[in-house]
Amino acid sequence: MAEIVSLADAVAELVRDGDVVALEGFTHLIPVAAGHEIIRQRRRDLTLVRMTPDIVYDQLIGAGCARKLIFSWGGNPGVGSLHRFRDAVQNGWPEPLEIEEHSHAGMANRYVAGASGLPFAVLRGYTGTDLASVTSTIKQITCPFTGERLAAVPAINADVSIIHAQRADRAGNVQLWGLVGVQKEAVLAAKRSLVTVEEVVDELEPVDGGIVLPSWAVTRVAEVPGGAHPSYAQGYSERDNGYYAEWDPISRDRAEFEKWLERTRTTGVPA
Amino acid sequence: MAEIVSLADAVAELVRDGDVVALEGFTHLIPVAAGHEIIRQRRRDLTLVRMTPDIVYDQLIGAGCARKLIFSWGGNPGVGSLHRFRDAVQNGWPEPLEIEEHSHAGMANRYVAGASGLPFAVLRGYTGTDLASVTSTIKQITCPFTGERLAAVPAINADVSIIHAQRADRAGNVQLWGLVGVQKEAVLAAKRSLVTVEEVVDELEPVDGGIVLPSWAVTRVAEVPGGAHPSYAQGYSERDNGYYAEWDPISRDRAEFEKWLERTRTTGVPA
Amino acid sequence: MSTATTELTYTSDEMMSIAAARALSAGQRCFVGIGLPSTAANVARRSHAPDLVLIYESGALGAKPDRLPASIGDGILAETADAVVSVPEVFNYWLQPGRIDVGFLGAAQLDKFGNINTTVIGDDYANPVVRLPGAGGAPEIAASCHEVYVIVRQSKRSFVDRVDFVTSFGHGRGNGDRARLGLPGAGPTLVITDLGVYRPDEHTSELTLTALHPGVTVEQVREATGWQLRVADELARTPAPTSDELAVLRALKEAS
Amino acid sequence: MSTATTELTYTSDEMMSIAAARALSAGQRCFVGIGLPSTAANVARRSHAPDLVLIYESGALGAKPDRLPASIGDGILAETADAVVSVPEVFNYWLQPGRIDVGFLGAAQLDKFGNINTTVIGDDYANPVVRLPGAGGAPEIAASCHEVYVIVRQSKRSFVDRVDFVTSFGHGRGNGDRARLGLPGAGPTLVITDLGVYRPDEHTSELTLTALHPGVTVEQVREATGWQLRVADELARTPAPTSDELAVLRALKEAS
Repeated sequence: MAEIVSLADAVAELVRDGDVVALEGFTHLIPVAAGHEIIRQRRRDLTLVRMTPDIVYDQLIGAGCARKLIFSWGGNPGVGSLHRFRDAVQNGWPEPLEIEEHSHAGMANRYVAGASGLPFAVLRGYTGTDLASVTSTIKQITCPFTGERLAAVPAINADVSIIHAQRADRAGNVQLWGLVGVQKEAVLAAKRSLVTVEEVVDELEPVDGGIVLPSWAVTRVAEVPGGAHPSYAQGYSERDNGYYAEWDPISRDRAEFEKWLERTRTTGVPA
Repeated sequence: MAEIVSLADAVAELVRDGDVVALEGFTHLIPVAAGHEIIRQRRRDLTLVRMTPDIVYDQLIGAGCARKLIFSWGGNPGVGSLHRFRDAVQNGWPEPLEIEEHSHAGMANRYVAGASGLPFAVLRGYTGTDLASVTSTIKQITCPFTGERLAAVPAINADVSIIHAQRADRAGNVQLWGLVGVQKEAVLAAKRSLVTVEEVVDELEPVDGGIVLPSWAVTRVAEVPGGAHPSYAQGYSERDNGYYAEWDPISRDRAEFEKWLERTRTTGVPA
Repeated sequence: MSTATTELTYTSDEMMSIAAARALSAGQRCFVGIGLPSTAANVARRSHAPDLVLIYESGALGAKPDRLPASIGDGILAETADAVVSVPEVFNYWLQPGRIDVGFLGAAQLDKFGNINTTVIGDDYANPVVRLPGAGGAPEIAASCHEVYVIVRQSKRSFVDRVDFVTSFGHGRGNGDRARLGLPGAGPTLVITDLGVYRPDEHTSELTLTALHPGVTVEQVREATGWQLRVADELARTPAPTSDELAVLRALKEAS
Repeated sequence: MSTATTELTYTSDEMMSIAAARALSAGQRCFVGIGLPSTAANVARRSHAPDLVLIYESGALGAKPDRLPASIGDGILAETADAVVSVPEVFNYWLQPGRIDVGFLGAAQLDKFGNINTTVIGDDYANPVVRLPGAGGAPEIAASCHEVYVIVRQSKRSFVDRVDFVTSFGHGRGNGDRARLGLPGAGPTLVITDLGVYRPDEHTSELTLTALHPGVTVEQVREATGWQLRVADELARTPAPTSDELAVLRALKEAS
């Protein structure tokens, strides 16, 4: 059963140096506050997994938390590039970043395999692309019935997956709705999981299109209102498009970034 | 886009002698009226697919519509055996019935593969059982990353899948809720599909736990209130437990069954 | 058959259901088939294990029915569940990865190593003496749950030396067969019948009588067993149903 | 850059978006990326193709936004969709089996055979000159949709002889490469830039200029193309945006 704790306690307990960590949320419900807490707790050598690494991964990479990134699309949505990510890949700053690069279809299926307790997933993917030549976790497999060749990708089973959801009840059952992305799969695939929520309520009233993750499938829940900011939480808060735009000049400049990092580390309040 | 037609026209158009036909609905929302229409139109040599063949498949088998059954559990839920099914398997009456037998996990994954445009699915299944020795559509496959051996099953892509749902709108978008079983997968896996619905409405109001199949993923919709009887349609009608009990003596006796069959064929109204 | 105690009258089926209910512990996640397993699990949930998590293969996670569901697709399962998922999801995301503590299964035939047959009676699959319903979810429930409890009415026909067809793998021919096949769960660790309780021997995995229900003798049990039955050195006696237990069971049945 | 016609002033980006919108037909199912593809698809839906089905990789099937979504995960997509599904489902059940007519993609580099690069600029993947965002959904969109339309701002840097990295397969090196690889869709059948319109040659699959936007010359196009460009015998002229088209486009942008 998921225990309800503070965000700081949850990160301290669940995220360890060297872990494989997945923060998921497909543009909606991104667990940004949890990412900032990882930065504040100065985790190191993480393998960060995320289909769409965006600002919070740019921040984690710039802060030196990561040694590797597993992903399928890394950008500042609607704005442009992730400059801390670029600086790490192109210049090794603040340290070299190993990358393992897939397509969305491949990443989604890696989580599905992980959630399903299977070692790999099969898809029609990567055909003719150069991805298979640079990514060792893309292989081929032959259908035992038709002889057809398809792509195979290994399961992702993170040490800890972190997502943000709208609500949990006091027993730790988690409810989310709107675009739910790959969050259920990310949580079910992981050894441990943390869900930050907008609020803890007495009862989870049903919501159109809502899904529920039973308490027994989640390790820890932390109440973090606004924990997805600057992304949005449908029914609670809008996307802060200004933040995405303002991130660009900060990210472009190491000195500006370091000021941001210092602020984030010391104030305890995400800039 | 799904055209809205009568049940008789839909069956006449979509279901052909010799077809692979899947009627799905996991105890809930069983498309029984459509099955009776297939009996009335005297289709022959069908390969019938269904995870849980129950009364309506007993009837189709007894009526001589089927030459093969692909399934994972065949019984009269809460009552006992399917005697027409037994009679066909044990005595070849009214004609021999070939069977291809899986587990629920295997069948569900065969539909998933079919819906996904993949030739096969991988699962942890059948290990140590005798099913693999009697069913040629169970094979083994080796994980290209770990070397582990797993089960593989081929996709099911029926010529036509038939399901029953609560509602459709006039554009042919289909909405169902409650226990939704494997219906979405069955429809998406099939070359053609028919959805019978309790009612056609102007607008599909959202429903807790509801799913929508877009009109462009469905071939035909027919309005058939009570089309799931004696199973139930959540929000519309209850399960008719008496019918299940009363089926037992009819099914046990060829003469009783033939009376039922004659009634069904002539009246046009399912007994 | 009914058995009289000092105060209470109950059937051997009631004793069986209540014994099975007692085997379930608070907080367990239990994958439940319809019929005897569902009855037992719901009695447990409404007596000593209120937070028992019932999972039905129709896609209901954490169902809390206040009557016995008439079928695996009974609407009360969806209406009372913590979450409702598709059938592929229940097998792939919830059962297969080993998230379920106890799989509760019935059987048409059960053999001395806990293998289950629900497919055919007779040696020839193509020409069976009796065609049974088939596998359903059982093969993967038996493989993936941490433990399997089997509940079955006992007779020489159902309790056999070797099943005619292995629908669901128990302990094979014993002695580490499960581990050799790489099966993740422990397999059948408990069998409950209308006569008594059985557990696999820790060395050979052969089912061994460990408890007799009230009024039942070892003699009677042997007569209803199709192999040379082993009896535990310390043979227990199942406590008779309490009036509370019977009240819960009968209220559930009446509501249905 | 802006271009004057007799009455209307519009930018080359507006011309590009409107030309792309015109390419979409009523009733088509269109898999849409954010940015230029989303703009074009929404203009089409709000003008000549009101029943265009927009599918976003975030899981919105049949989204009907009344403003341009700010990101692929914009709430307006879920709120206006016919159905919202998970990300694995959108790729596995909807894209992969070939249910989508048109995949609308952008590109950082596009080569003369319609191959797309959104991964790295430079020859050394491990030490790129510029690290780009990566693949996203594009490789499988390019593989599985019946057709692919590419929309890209044209320059010698973006319109190259051979992409540095094949993120999404177009026509390979031409001449049946797609069929040889067993790719189900037809690949890029249309490329729309701020200068003109291109289609693959039916024999060689090499992109060929088939239409010029108003005021653009072949000379200008050649200067913005990194290979020896072929020009169709019958070179068309794109009609200028109508005031209605511009009104729809600008209303969408303003609402965002």
